[in-house]
Amino acid sequence: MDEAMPPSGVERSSRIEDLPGGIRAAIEAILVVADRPVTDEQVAAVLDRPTALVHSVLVDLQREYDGYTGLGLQSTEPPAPRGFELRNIAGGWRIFSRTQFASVVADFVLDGQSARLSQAALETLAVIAYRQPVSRARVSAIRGVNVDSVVRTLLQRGLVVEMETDPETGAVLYGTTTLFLERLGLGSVTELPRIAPHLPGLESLGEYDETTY
Amino acid sequence: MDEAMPPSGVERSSRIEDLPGGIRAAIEAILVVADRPVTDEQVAAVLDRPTALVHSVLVDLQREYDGYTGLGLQSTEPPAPRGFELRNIAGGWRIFSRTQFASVVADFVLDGQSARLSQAALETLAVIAYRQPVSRARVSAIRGVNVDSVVRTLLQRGLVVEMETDPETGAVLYGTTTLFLERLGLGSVTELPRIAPHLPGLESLGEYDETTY
Amino acid sequence: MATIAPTAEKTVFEVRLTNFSGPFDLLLNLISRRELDITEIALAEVTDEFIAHIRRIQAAEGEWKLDEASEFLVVAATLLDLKAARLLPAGAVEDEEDIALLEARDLLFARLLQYRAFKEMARHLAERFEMEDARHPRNAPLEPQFSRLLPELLWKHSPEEFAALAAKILSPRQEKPAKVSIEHLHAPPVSVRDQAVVLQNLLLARGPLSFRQLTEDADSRLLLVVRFLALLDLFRDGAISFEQAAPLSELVVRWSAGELSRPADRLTGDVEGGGIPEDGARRSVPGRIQRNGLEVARYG
Repeated sequence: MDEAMPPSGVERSSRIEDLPGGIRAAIEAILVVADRPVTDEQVAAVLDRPTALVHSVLVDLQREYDGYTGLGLQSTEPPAPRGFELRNIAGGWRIFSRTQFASVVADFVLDGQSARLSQAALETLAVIAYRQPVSRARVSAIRGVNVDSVVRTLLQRGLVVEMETDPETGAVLYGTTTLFLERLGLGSVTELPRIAPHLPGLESLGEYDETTY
Repeated sequence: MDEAMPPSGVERSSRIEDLPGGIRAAIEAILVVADRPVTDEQVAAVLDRPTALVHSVLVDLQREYDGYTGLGLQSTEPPAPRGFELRNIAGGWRIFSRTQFASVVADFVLDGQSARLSQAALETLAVIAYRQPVSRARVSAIRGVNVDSVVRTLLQRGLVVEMETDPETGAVLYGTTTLFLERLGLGSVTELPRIAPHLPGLESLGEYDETTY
Repeated sequence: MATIAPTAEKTVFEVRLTNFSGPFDLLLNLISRRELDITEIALAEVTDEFIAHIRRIQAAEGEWKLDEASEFLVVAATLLDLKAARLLPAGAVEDEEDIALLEARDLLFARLLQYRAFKEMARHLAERFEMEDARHPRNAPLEPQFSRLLPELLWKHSPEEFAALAAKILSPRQEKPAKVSIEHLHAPPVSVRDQAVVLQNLLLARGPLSFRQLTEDADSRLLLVVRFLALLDLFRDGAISFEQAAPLSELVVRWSAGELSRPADRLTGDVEGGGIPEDGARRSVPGRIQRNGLEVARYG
C-alpha cells in the first residue's frame, strides 16, 4: 500500500485502472462469476488494492444497481434500478435477482423443471458417484459436454456436495451426499454395486486423466 | 395473443411495465439467475411479451453493457463498459465476465479447464473437426505422423469422441463433441470458419490420403 | 506461427527442433525460413537442410522411435529423389523414373499444402480457445428462495440400475475388438518378386505358356497387373522370351534362363493394392516411390 509494494503489484496496479471501466468493472467481473459470496478482503487481495477503496466501490455499485445515478438533483430521469441487486450478507457480496421480479424469475426457474432428474443429471451423478472426489472438468471430459449447470442442479437437489479442493489444480472436487445414499437405500458408498469388472482397462485410464489435466 | 389471453396473463402484462426498471429490469433479473444460454423465445414466453420486443431489449442491454449509453453526442462521459458482457451464442443469451479482466477473474474460477493443448493436439483436433467422421489412419496421413497418443489425449479431454465404425474397413471414426463447441463458443460445427480458401483445389486430395497410407 | 522469425542463436533453434510435430511441420518451417513459395520452389533446395535437421534431432534425442523415424525418412527419401533428379543432365528426362519423380513431387506438394491448411485452422482454434478461456459465464447457484420452490424429487432407480447406467457411461463407446484387424489399412500386398517366382515355377513345370494361361488363376485386377509387371522384369533380365506367331495372335512366354538362376530374387519392391489406380492410368505407385527413395537414401 505504500513504498514497500512489490514491483509486480505496481505493474498490475497501473493496469487495472487503465482498462476500460477501470477498477469498477474489474470488481463487477469478479462478482458476476463468483459462485459464492465474496468479501471485501478477497476482492482487495485479488486486485491488490486497499480494502477501503474496494469497499467504497462495492457500496457505490450497490447504489448504482438500486437506481441512484450519482448525478443527484441535476438528473431529470427517474432512478431506474437494474434487474439485479448487490447484497451484502454476513460480510460477503453477491449478485441476486431483484426481489420485485421474484414471480417472473420463479416462472423462469420452474419452467421445464420436473420432479425427475434429467438423463443428463443422472449420468453426471453416476460419474460423480463412481469417481468421487472428482472435478467438474473431469466429469465434462468423460461425458463430452459441459456439466456446470447440471452439477449445480445436483447441488441444489442435495445429491452431491463440494468435498474438497484439489491441492494441485485448485479445482473443487465433488462427491455424493447422505441424501443420495438414502435415495438408493444404501448405507455407504462402498455398498454401490461394483462396476469395475465390466470396465477393462479403465483403472489405467484414470492415470491418464491425472497426467493430462 | 389478444382477446383469448387468460386473465392471469393480462394481470401480469400490466404489472411488469409498472415495476421500477420495467421490462428491461425484468429481463436482467432472468439473465442473472440463468445457468445456461436463454433464447428470445424462452424470455418472451415467461414474460408473455412479443419475441421481437424481447429481442430488441436484449440487444439494447448488450450495447449498454459494452458502454454505449444511448445518449449519443449529448453525453460528455466516455463510454464505460461494465465488467460483464451479454453474449448471444447459437441463439441463446448469457452473461459472461468481460475478456479484459480474465487475469483477475481466473483466480476465482480455477477449475483446471484452461490446460493448454499442445500444437500436435491442436492440429489433430483441426483435422478431426473438418473431416469428421474420420479415422485415425486418415488423420495420420494428413499430418504425416502417427496420431494414436494424441487422439487418446483428445478423447480424455472430452473434445473428440468415437462416433461410429466405418462399415467397409471397420475403422473407428472420430468426431468432435459438444464440449469442443462450447469451449470454442460455437453453436454447431457449421459455424467453424471455412477451410476451403486455405485448400486451393485440394478438396479431392482425400482420395490420395487413402492410397498413400 | 505464421511467420517464423529467423533464429538468432543456434542453440535456441536446436531446442525448438524437438518441437516439430512431424515431417511436414519441419518442411514447412524450412520453406518459410527461406521465404520460398511452397507452390514454386523446387523442394530439392531444402533437402540438405531437412536431412541435416533430422540428423540433429536424432543426435539430440538419442534414439528414434521406429514409426516416428520412418515418417521423417519417407519425406527425406522423396526429397532426395527430387534432388538427385535435378543433378542429372537435363537431357535424361522423360523416362518412366522421371515421371514417377514428378508425380512424387506433386503428391508431396499437395500433401504439404493440405497440411498447411490444417495447421492454419489449428492456429485459429488455438486463438478461439484462448479467447473463450478469458471469459467466464455467470454460474451462480440458484438463489435459496427459488430452490425451495423446486418440486420434490422423484427417484425410482435401484442401486443395480444406477450401476448399469454408470457402467455404460464410464465404458469406452465401443467394445474393443479382441483382435485388431489391419486388413483395412492395406490391401493384401502383392509382390512383384513373389509373382515372378510363381511365373518361374509355372513355366519350368509346364513349359511355354500363353499370357492368358499364366494369369488364368488371377482373381483380382491387382494380381493381373503385378503378373504383367513381373513378366516385364523377367524379360528385362533375360530370363524369359516372348514368341508371337502373327500380329495380335496369342503371346507365348518361354523360360530361357537356366533352372538354377533365380532372377526373381533380384527384383525388389512390393506393390500395394491401393496404389493401382482403378482407371488403369499410369501413375506412380507408392511402393515404387519408396523403393527409389530408399535406394537413393542409402547412397545419400
